[in-house]
Amino acid sequence: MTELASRVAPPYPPLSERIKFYGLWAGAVLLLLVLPRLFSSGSALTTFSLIGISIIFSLSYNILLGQTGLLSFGHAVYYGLGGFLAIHAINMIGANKLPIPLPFVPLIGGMTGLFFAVLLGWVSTQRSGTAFAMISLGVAELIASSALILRTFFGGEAGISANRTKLIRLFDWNFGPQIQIYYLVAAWTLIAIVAMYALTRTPFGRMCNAVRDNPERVQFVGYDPHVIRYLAFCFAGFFAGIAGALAAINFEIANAAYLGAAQSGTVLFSTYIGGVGYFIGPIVGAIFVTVLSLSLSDLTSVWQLYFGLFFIAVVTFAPGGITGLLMMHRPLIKGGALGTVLPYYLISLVPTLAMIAGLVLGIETLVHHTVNPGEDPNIRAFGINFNVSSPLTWLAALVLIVGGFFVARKTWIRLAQAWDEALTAAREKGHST
Amino acid sequence: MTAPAIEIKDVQKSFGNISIIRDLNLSVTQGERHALIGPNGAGKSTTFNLITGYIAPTSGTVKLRGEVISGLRPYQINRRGLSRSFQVTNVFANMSVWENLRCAVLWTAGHRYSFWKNIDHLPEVRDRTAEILADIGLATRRDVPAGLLTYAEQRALEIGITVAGGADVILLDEPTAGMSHAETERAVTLIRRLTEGRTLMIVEHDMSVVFGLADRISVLVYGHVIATGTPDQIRSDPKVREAYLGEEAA
Amino acid sequence: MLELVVISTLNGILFGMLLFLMASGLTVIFSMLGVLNFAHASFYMLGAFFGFQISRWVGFWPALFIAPLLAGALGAAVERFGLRRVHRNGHVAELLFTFGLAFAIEEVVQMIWGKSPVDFRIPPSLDFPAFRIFSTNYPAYKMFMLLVSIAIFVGLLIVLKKSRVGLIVQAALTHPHMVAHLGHNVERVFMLVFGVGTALAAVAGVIAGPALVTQSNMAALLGPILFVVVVVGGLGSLPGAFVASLLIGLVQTFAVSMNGSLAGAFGPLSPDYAQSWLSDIWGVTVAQIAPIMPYVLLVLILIFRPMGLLGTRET
Amino acid sequence: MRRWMMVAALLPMLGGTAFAQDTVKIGYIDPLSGGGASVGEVGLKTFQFLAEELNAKGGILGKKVEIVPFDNKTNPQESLIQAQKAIDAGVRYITQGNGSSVAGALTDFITKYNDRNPGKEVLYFNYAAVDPVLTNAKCSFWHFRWDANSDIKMEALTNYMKSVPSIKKIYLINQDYSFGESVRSAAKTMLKAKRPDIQVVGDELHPLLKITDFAPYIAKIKASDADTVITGNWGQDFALLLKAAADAGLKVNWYTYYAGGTGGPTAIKQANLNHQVFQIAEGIPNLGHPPADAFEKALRAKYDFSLFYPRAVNEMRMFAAAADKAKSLDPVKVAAALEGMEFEVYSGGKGMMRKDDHQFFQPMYIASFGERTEKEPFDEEKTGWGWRLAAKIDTDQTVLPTTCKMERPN
Repeated sequence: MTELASRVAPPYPPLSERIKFYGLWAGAVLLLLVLPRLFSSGSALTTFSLIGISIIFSLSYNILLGQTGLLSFGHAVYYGLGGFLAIHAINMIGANKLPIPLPFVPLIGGMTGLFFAVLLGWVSTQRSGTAFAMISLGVAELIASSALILRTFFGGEAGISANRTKLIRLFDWNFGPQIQIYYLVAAWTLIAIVAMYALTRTPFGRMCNAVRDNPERVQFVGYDPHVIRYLAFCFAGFFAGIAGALAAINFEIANAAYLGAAQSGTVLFSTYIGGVGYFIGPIVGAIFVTVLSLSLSDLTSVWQLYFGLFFIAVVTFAPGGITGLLMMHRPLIKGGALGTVLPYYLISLVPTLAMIAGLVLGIETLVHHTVNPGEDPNIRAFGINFNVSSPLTWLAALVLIVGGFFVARKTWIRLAQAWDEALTAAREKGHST
Repeated sequence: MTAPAIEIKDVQKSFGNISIIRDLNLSVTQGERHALIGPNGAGKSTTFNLITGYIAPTSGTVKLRGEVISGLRPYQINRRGLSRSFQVTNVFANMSVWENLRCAVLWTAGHRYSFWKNIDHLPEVRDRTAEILADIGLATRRDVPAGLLTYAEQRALEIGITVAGGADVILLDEPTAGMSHAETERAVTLIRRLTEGRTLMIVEHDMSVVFGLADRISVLVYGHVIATGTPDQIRSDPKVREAYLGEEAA
Repeated sequence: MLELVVISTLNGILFGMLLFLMASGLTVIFSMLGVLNFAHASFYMLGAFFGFQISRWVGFWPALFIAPLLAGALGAAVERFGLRRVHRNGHVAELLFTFGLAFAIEEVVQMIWGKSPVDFRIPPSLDFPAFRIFSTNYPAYKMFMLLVSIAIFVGLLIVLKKSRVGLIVQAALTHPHMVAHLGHNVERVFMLVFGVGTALAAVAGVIAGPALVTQSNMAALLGPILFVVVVVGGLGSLPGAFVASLLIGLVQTFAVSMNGSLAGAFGPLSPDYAQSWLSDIWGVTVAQIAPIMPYVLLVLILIFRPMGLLGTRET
Repeated sequence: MRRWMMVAALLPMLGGTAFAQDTVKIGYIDPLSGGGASVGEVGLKTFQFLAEELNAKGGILGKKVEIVPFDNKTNPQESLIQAQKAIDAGVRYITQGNGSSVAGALTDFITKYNDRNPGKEVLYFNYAAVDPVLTNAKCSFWHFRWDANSDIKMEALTNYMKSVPSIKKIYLINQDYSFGESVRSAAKTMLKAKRPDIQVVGDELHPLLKITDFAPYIAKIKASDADTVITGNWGQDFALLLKAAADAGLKVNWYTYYAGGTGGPTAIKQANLNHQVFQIAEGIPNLGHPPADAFEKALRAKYDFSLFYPRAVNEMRMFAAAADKAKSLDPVKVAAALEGMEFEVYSGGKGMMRKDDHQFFQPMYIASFGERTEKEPFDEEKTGWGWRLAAKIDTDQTVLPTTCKMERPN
């Protein structure tokens, strides 16, 4: 290395940073190991497995959206095809007694995703922007419709099922119990996260960012943006295939819903809500959206409404997603200015929560009146009892919404001011990021 | 005798019925600094776009060191050793200055689309990027996102990206546009240093820059080169005086 | 044979015009604001339910005017207080905003009108067969639908070509960035456009509601077909959307009327292939794949002619 | 009340397992949001009504019956998650009906679950998924079906049709998925065997819930000169098909599976097809069977819908009877008691849960929908029109052989 580079180039991270970095990964491994000891019920394990699958799927989607700037409406195609091939593979391996244990089946899904991405990607990635989005939409509709027509392969709308325990055993595990599936998914999730993280730190990964920022200029530093988009598409397809195969292993069934628009929409949601600008964003989003979609429908019958309102709120107030919102605080923490903002947070929290509570109260009472008229007016929503026929409830809802809003708005303005001051103070100390 | 760095022969370009470039003939010899001047709308940027493959000529050929490059895609031309900057700043706005320059170094360093190498562990890329960074004087701004740089800094980065790949034919499109006098002087020094030993073709409106920097000048009027020569020849060329300098004098 | 051709053509045109009726608002919004408005179908549904409710109180004809006005006002409000804020966060944010909106609207409609279909009837004044061809009746209501479609097409064209606002919109359709720099009150124009677009969706809803099924899932069932119309027609082109609607209507209708399959053309496969994926492909009839034809068209158009049939700029 | 589950659903996340039970929990897994919600909600309320009926008589073996709703959004994967949640919440009996894809996934899941968790078995009561495969190739000891599968319905329907001489040309139009496919193939083979003189002049499959304009299909039916149409269509595909037929002035008789489904009667009335639409079902209002009439009245007094699921009544009452017979709520014992059990069904007459495949057989009724006489007291969906009995098919006329090779637990 030249003397100049050691002076000008970004320094290699010191040992302490590297320890922190590897410590983080080690911590993640440890967490994944102990998680099932803390939460051992069947549905907790299922939830964790689904979160892991969703993490891989969302990260693969972010290779397209966050890193290469490609908005896809059809990413589930590669997820689904990976799932179908995995199911067929399990059946075939089981029937022919091939010496392939279950943990390697996700690789088959990945290769399937890769294969179809290689096949369909070249024409899809010729253009970026809306044209790409619309092609992905068209292709997704075509494949999803074909899934219902080609019954032998896709099993019609009933799908294809398999028995994952019929494969040769590895370490004497038959992968029947959910806990074993959890460890399988956890291991693959770790592998996939490491692989996709490593990918962002390669020349190709950086050129993806360059294509996202400015495809025109990329051409004038020697790269063909189409090739970069295509490669990114293939990688995304590969990891989506792995996720699909894991889902197929988890459910022991693959059907047309894997390929559908809803699945493609969900991954777009998770990724964006988590934050496309950060590697960790989709992970946060996957955890959040999976838990939300699994539990919200138990809490209220109009979960779709809350879901919709929540997404509207996120895209309006937190364009960087949840991660973006958290990362905003980094300069403040580094500059030691967080303490000056915190009180304002607490102050605005009270009326904001009041407003949200009022909104929920209003919605739930309204729902009760329109959906279940004439039933017991004492209902329980979000674990709180109240009487919907009492005018007091209506009044309380109204007061909470209107009063909460006006007070909250005042506190938000104060909060924004405090925030700006704190940020300026932090910047002056030289912590801009 | 070596082939000219760039040779444009009988190039026509029309959009619909409007012909922008007519019978364009231009030759830039290797190692010279060649300025392309002309009134607004003469087709200077279009000429750059034709050379760099951004648009294809309706007819005629463009050669780079004797090889025909017209009809090739921009990245193919770039890989043959021709690089350009843009009139409007055109950097990777969300990436840091360091990342910007490194992206420009990768292809010629032979790393292409490689997805198996850690980008931080490529010593020759690191050295070359550091060199350019120091050259354009942005070492202290290394980690700032390009979109947050000042205008002059962005222009410097723009030139840095253009030369970072080591192309031996450099095209600069109005590199000093919108700069103050002092900034312009610094930019000219920078250009002079960075293009040492390479072929430079430059479009510029600032005549002091043109006449101070260029070995030869071509004058483009209505998509047609009306004169080519040394600064002195151009100064005294009556056609140029009439068509261009004459206008300014009047 | 002639009978089937004539009737299929007629049906194709009628279906195409219904598509255009639904897509006309979207083409204006999508082309001008660049917003992939996934809530467009939701406004179409709102139009149907508003129309249903209002026609119960004051009759169908007043509803045909009041419902779109309401939906349009709602749309304008969404643009003013929601989308405008989101706009600076980029297109993906806008798209997700409309996604969220679609979710919320569907649930609100369910809360108010329930989950079952409502009994939204064709007005008695139009409930008779208009004419008869080859023993097939064509109801007057369908003719009315056709007329409204054409009226909207012609009306929009005139407004776009003749009025001042229309000229701004027209310019914005082809050069969206330029108009923003010209100092027109682009924000107000955008709000207006969004309002008009959603109002058009509501018109389609009021008219299609009685002819189809007015139910809280009607938005979701409509699917992304409207985007196909807009993109195939070409961004910024109203005539393009018109032609694309007709094309899709005709292609789909004629495909339905055909029974051909590979098996029909080349004879059945040998029994070795029975129950294999090959026999699936072999046995599929043209009629079966008719509804996915629009998507084939979409992909082909985007690959070979990215600006769409009559478009002026690339998507 | 589905809000019962609100907090309970989060508990399993914290590691809770089944606790001592003073209630019998029946997990109801069906769509409660999204496109299928209108159907799922009617089913839920029907089951809750039936639970109240049982509780009023002291519950099952003295324990209170509780219906615990789980929203599966008509998605098979989601159903499996919800089933897992239900099991964690102490549910040992699951009931589901909407969507054969969901049913297929659930049977598979429960069979494997019971196999892998001996002693914690779960039973699956299917009240409406009619894919024949569930009691044939994919049959399971843990699955019981109270609805007649689509082949049985076709057997009953064709047994009626063979006695109607005016039927000469039949057109088949069905949704392009496994149910539509089985309706179509069963119709073709059974008609050929029973009435070889009937011509099948058209055989159409169209995509599921994707068609907004049925006019081209109607044009084809018209061109084929058919006098009768058989369709398994439901929901929007049924309503739009009839409306398009009425618009074009198509005059045929319609033999259907789901004309009585949500929105169906409204569509028939709008299309003004007075007694031209027939439905095959295990029971309808207006049969004149007094206990059924009383039940119907009570249900309508409470909710704004009529009984669409007489099979759900059979299911719940029979479950109680089987538990009584087994003197236990252990699913394995209840399953054994249900096998081969005979039962007086809701609409009157004997029904039987066949041991070989766990398919319930019962009398079937063919009825047409239209204007009422005084003998038909009940109307549907406030249309003023109601069902009128056309024919009763006795249980023995509905029995079909099965290919099921039942694997019983040791």
